[in-house]
Amino acid sequence: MPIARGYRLASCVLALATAAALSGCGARTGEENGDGPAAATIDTSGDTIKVGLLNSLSGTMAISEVTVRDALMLAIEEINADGGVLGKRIEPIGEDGASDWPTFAEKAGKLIQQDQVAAVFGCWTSASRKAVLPVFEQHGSLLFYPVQYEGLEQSPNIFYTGATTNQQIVPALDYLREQGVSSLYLVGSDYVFPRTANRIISAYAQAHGIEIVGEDYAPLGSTEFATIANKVEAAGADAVFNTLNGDSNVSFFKEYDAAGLTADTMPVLSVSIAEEEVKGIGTQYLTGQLTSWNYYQTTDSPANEDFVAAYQAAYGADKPTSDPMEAAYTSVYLWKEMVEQAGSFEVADVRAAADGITFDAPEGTVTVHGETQHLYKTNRIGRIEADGTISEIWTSGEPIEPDPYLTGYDWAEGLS
Amino acid sequence: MTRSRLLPLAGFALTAVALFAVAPAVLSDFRLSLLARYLCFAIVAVGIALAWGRGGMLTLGQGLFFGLGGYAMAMHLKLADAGPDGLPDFMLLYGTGGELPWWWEPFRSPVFALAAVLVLPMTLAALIGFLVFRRRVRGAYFAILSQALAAAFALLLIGQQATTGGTNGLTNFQGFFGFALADPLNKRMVYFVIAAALLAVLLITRQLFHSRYGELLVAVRDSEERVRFLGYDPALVKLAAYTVSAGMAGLAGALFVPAVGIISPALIGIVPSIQFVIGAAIGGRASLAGAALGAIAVAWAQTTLSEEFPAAWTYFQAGLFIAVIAFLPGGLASLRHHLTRRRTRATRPRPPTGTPAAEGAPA
Amino acid sequence: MTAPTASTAPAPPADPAALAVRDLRVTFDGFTAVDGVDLDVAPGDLRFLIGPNGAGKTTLVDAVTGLAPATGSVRFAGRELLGRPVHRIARLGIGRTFQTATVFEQLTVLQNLDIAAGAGRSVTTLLRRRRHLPEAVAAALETTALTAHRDRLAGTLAHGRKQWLEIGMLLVQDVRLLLLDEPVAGMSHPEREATGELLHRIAADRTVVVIEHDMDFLRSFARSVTVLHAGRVLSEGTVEQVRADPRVQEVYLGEPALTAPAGGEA
Amino acid sequence: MTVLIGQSFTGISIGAVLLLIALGLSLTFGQMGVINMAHGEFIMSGAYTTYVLQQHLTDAGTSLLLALPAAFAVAGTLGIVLERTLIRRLYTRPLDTLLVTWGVSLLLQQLARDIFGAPNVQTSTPGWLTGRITLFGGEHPVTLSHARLFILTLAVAAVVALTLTLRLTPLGRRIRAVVQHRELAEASGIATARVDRTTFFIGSGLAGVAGVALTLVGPIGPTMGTNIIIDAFLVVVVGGIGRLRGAVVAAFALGVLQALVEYSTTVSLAKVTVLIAIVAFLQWRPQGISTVRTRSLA
Repeated sequence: MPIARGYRLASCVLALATAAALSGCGARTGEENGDGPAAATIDTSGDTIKVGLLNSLSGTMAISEVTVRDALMLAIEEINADGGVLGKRIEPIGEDGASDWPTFAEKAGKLIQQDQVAAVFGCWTSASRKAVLPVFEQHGSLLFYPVQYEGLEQSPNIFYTGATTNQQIVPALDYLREQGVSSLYLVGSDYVFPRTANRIISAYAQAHGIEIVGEDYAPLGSTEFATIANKVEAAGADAVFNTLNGDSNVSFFKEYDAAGLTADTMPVLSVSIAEEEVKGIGTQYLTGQLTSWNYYQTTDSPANEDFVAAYQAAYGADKPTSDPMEAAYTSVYLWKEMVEQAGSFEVADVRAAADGITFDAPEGTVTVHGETQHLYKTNRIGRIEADGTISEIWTSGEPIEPDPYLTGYDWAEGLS
Repeated sequence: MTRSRLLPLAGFALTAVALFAVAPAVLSDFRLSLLARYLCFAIVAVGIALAWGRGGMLTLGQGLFFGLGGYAMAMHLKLADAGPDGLPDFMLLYGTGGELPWWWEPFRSPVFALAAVLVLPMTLAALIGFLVFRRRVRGAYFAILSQALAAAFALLLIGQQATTGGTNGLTNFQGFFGFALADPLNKRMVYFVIAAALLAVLLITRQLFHSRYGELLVAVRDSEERVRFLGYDPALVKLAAYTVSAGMAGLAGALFVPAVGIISPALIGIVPSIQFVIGAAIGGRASLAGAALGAIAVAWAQTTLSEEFPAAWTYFQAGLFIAVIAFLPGGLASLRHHLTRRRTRATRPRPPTGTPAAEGAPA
Repeated sequence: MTAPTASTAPAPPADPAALAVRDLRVTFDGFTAVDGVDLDVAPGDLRFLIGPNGAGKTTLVDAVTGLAPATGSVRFAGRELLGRPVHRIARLGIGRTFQTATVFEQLTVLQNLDIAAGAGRSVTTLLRRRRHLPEAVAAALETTALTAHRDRLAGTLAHGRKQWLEIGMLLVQDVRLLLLDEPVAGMSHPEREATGELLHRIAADRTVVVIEHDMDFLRSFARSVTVLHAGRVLSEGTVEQVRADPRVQEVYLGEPALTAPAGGEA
Repeated sequence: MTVLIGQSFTGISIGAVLLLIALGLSLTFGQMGVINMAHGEFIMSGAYTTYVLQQHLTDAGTSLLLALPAAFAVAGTLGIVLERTLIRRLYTRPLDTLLVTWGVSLLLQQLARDIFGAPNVQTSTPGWLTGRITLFGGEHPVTLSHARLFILTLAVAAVVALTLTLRLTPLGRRIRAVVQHRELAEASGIATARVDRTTFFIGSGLAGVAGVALTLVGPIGPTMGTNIIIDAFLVVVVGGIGRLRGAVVAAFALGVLQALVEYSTTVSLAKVTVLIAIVAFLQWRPQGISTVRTRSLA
C-alpha cells in the first residue's frame, strides 16, 4: 500500500521538521545573547562608504517620497564632489519601500545585513518608521528620518531631522491664538499623526480657552468630503486645523471652496501641505490658506538660494522644494558632520559625537540636540500664494528646542 | 497508478529536503527570513487553490483572514512583551486611559491566542459563508463582496487607533513564546516552524483534493444546481472549503508576525488581497504545487525586480498576469499537462480550469 | 446490458411512491406558466408529458423539484414537497434530468456516478479517498454501458452518452421518482431504443415522468400520456386515448406526428 | 430636522457621483456579465482628458464642456480595444475577466504615471461652477454647490439618454435582445459581436464622462481609479443585473445612507455601516433591487 507508506513518510518528515525547529532554539527573552546590544557591521573596506536610501518609489506614497529621494541624492552628489566623508566617496544604495510597511522593514533588513551600510536615510509615514524601528534597534544601525511627525518617540537608533510637535503644531496654535482664534475645527486623515496631533491640540485648546467645535477623520485616500464640509460650515469655527494627508486634501479643498468657505471667512491651517502638494490640489482652491513648516522654498537664506538652484538645475526648473526635502538634504550633511567629528563610521561613535553638531541648512542654522536626537528648528507660518509658492508671514524667531514628549509644557501633562 | 501516487510523494519529500536542509544551508539569515515571508504567502495561496481553484469561489478578500490570524498572534506577543498586567507600548502612547480593552485580555493566554489564530478566521468565514452561500450569492458578487469586507475590516482597524495601533499596526515584538526574536537562531526556528506549517497545509489540502469531498467540490464549482438535485446542500460544501482556506490564511498571518515583525492594515485591504490571488493564479489555481510555487515566485520576483526597475516591474507583473489568466487559465502548472497531453493519453482528470470543457471528444 | 440490481425487486414498496399534484400554479412576473394542474402518477407508470412549446411542461417539473416557487400541493409518498429546498426534495427520492444534459464535465464518469450515489455519506467518508467501487456505481456503469469510459472526463463524452450518464446518476441516486426532460433529444435511433428499454425496466418499481417531443419514441414506450396546453391539463390517458381526443388534435393541428399513422417500427 | 434634509441633499449629490461612475459598469457588468476592473482607469482617462484639454484651451468652461464628448470618445476607444483584445475571449469566464481587467488597470495606472507623472495634476473649475444655490434658508441653510448640481444634472442626463437609447433605437433593441437571449439573437441575424463592441463602447464612454465630472470634486492622479471602483461595483451589485433602474435607486440610496451615517458618526464607520447594510440587503434580495429573469439553469 503505497498510500499508507506515504503518510508514514510524511509524518516522519513533519516530526523531523519539528525536531529541527526545536533544536534550533536560541536565546530566551530577557537573556543577553553574548556580547550585549548588537552593533551593526559596517563595511568600511573599500574606498567608498555605503549608505542606504529607503523611500517609496512606487505605490501611493511615491508622489512625496520620490522628491525626498531626489534631495538625498543631491546632497550625496554634492558631498562626493567635495571629497566625500573621511576620504571615502558615499555610495548610495537605493531601495523601494513601495508604500508598504512590511516592505520597508524587509528592505531595512537588507540594507543593514546584506549591504552593511553605515546609515540609512528615508521613510516618510510614521507607520513605515514604526515598522523599521525594531530592525534598526535589533541590528544597532542608524536611520535619519526627514519628515515632521507626531513626536512621542526617541529611539537611540534614529535621528529625527523633521519637526516634532513642539516645532510645528504648538507654534501654529500660538500663531492662531495671537490672531484671536477662539474656536477650532479639526479635520484629519485617520492615522497616527492626525490623531496624536489632535490630542495635543485639544489639550492646548483646553488650557488656553479655545473651543474645539468638531473633530473629523477620513480614511486615508478618502475623496468624498461633502459631509465634512457641511459639518465644518455648520459648526462655524474661527479656523480649521487640517491634518489631512495626500489625495484627501484635493477633495477637501474643492469641497471647502464649493461650500463657499474661504481663507477670509474661515482660514485652514494645514501641516501636511507643502509646495509639491499645492500643485496637485490647485492654487485656485488654496490661495490665502495657511501652513506650518520649518522651511519654504521662499525662505530667505544664502544656503537656500544655493539649494534651490542646485535642485532645480538637477531635476527641472519647475520643481519646487519643500520642507521634507530640505530636512532630507540636511540630514545627509549632518551625518557627514557627525562622522567627521567622530572620525569613525561606527554607530556608537557617531551618536556620541552628535550633540551640538550644527549645519547651515537652507532653513537656517540647525543644531543637533544630542539627548533626543532631534534638531533645534525654527517654525514658520506660511500663506499660500496664487502662484503656488508659500510665503512666510510669521516665525517663532529663535530655533525651538525639540521636546518630543512635550515635557516642557504644563498643559501637555498626561498626554504621554 | 503507482507512478501517479508516488510522484507527488517524491515531490513532497523533495520539498521537505529543500526547505529543511538546502535552504538553511545556502541562504544567509536575511535571505532565509525573506523566504519565511514568502512561505507564509504560499500557505495563503494553498488555501486559495482550495477555495478558488477547486471550489470556484474567487476569494478576493483573504487579507481579512490573514489579518485576523496575524492580529491574534501579534496581540499575544505584544501582551507577552508587556509582561503581566502591562500594557502594550503603543497603548501607553496613544491610548486613552491606562486600561487594557476587555477584548485584549484573553490574548494574554498563549493557548487562547494560538486557538484564536485558527478559530477566529474560520468562525468569521463560516458566518460570512453561511449568509452568502445560503442566499446563493456567488461568482463576481461573491468576489466583490469578499473584497469589500476585507476593505471594511482594514478601515475598522485603522479607525480604532487606540486599541489596534491604527495604520501603524502592531510592530516591535521582542519575544516569541519566550524566545528572543532578535537572536538569529530563533529567527531560524521561526523559519522552520513556517516551513513545517506549509508542509502540513500542503498535506491536508492534498488529502482534501483527492478525497470524495474534493470531487464533490469540483462538482459544485461546475454546476451548483445539479449538485443540489442530487440531494447535497452546495452551500455547506462551499462553506467547508471557504472556512478551511480562511483558516490557512489565518495561520499564515499568525506566522507572518514573528517572521516579519509587523502586522498592519496595509496587509489586509484590497491590494494585498488581490496580490494573494495573483501568485496562485500565475502558478496554477487548481494545482497545489503551482499555487504555492507561484506565490513564492511572484513574491520573490517582486523583491528582486522592483528594487531595480519599479516601473518596469509593474508592466511585467501586469502583463504576465494578463497573459496567464487570458491564455493559460490553468497557470504555469498546466504547461506540463499541455506538453505531455499528446504523449500520454492521460486517464487522470486534466487540471480543472474553471471553464467548461468545450472541446468535443473523438467519440 | 444487464438489468440494474435495483429493478430485480418485483414487489412495490409498502408505501406507494405515488406523485400527486393538486391545483399547481406557477407565476413569473405576472405570467402564469402552470395554471392549476392536477396530476397523479402511480408507481410502475411510465408517464409521458407532452404539449406544445410553452405548455408548462418543464415549469411543472421545476415546481415539483423545488426549482420554481409554486402554490397548490405536490405530494410524493405522502409528503408535501412545496416549500422544501431543492436538496431536501432530492433526498426524498426525487431525481431529474435537464433539457441539455447536465453532468460534471470536469469530473470522470466514475466520479460523476460516485457523487450521485453519495448524498447520505458521513463527513469522515467524504474526507477519505474512494477505495472501492460502490456496488451501485458498478451496476449503473454496466446498465448505462459506460464501464469502458469510466475514467474519461464527462465533458468529453458524446452527447448520447452524457444523457445516459445522467440517467445512470439517477439510478445510483436510488430515486423513487424520476423526472426526465427530453432524455432522447439528439440521440441516434439505436440509442433511443436502448434508452426506451432502459426506462421500461427502471419504471418497474419506480415512478417515471418523461417530457418528450419525439412522437415515435412516445408511441413505442409510453404507458400513459398527459397533454399540457397553456399551463393546464388538456387530456390524459393511454396513447390511443389521447390520440383520439379531438382537443389534442386541435392543439396539434399541423403537427401530424401524433395523429398520423405510426411509423414502420412502432 | 433641517440637518437631516441638508444631509439628504448631500447624500443625493454623493449618489449622483456614484451613479455616474456606476452607470457604465451597470451596462457592461449588468447587461453583458463582464466585470471590468479597469473601469476606474477609464474614469481616470476621462479626468486626464479634461486636464489635457485645459492645458491647450485656457478657458476652463469651454474645455470642460468639450471634455465631455472627448472623454467619452477616449474612454470608449480604450473600452473597444480592451473588448477586442481580451474580453472577447473571456465571455464564458466572468471571474477571469475580473482578474484580467485588474491587470489591465495596473498597466493603465503605470502608463498614466509615465505620461503625466506620479503626482496629482490640477484643473481649475470654471467660474460658473463655483458658488452655490440655497435651497432652504434659515438657521441651517440647505445648499447645493453649482459643481454638485452640474454632476447631478449630468448623471440624470446620462441615465435619460441611456434609457432612451435602449428603449427607442434599433441599437438599443439589439442590445436588449442580446442580453436576454444571446443564441436566439444570433440566430435571428443580429451580429452579436458588433453589439457587444458597441455596448462596451458606450459603457466605457460613460466612464470617461464620469471622469470629467470627478475633476470638479476630487483629485486627478494615476491612482484615482482604485479609490472608486469598489464603490461603483457595490452600486451595481445592490442595483441588480440588467436594469438601469436598480442602479439609479442603489446609487442614491447608498449615497444618502452614507451621508446620514457619517454626519452623526465618522466617515470610516459610515463606510463600514454601508457595507454591512449591503450584506444584509443581499440576504434579503440576493439578486439586487431588480433583475431580469431568465429560464436557463445557471
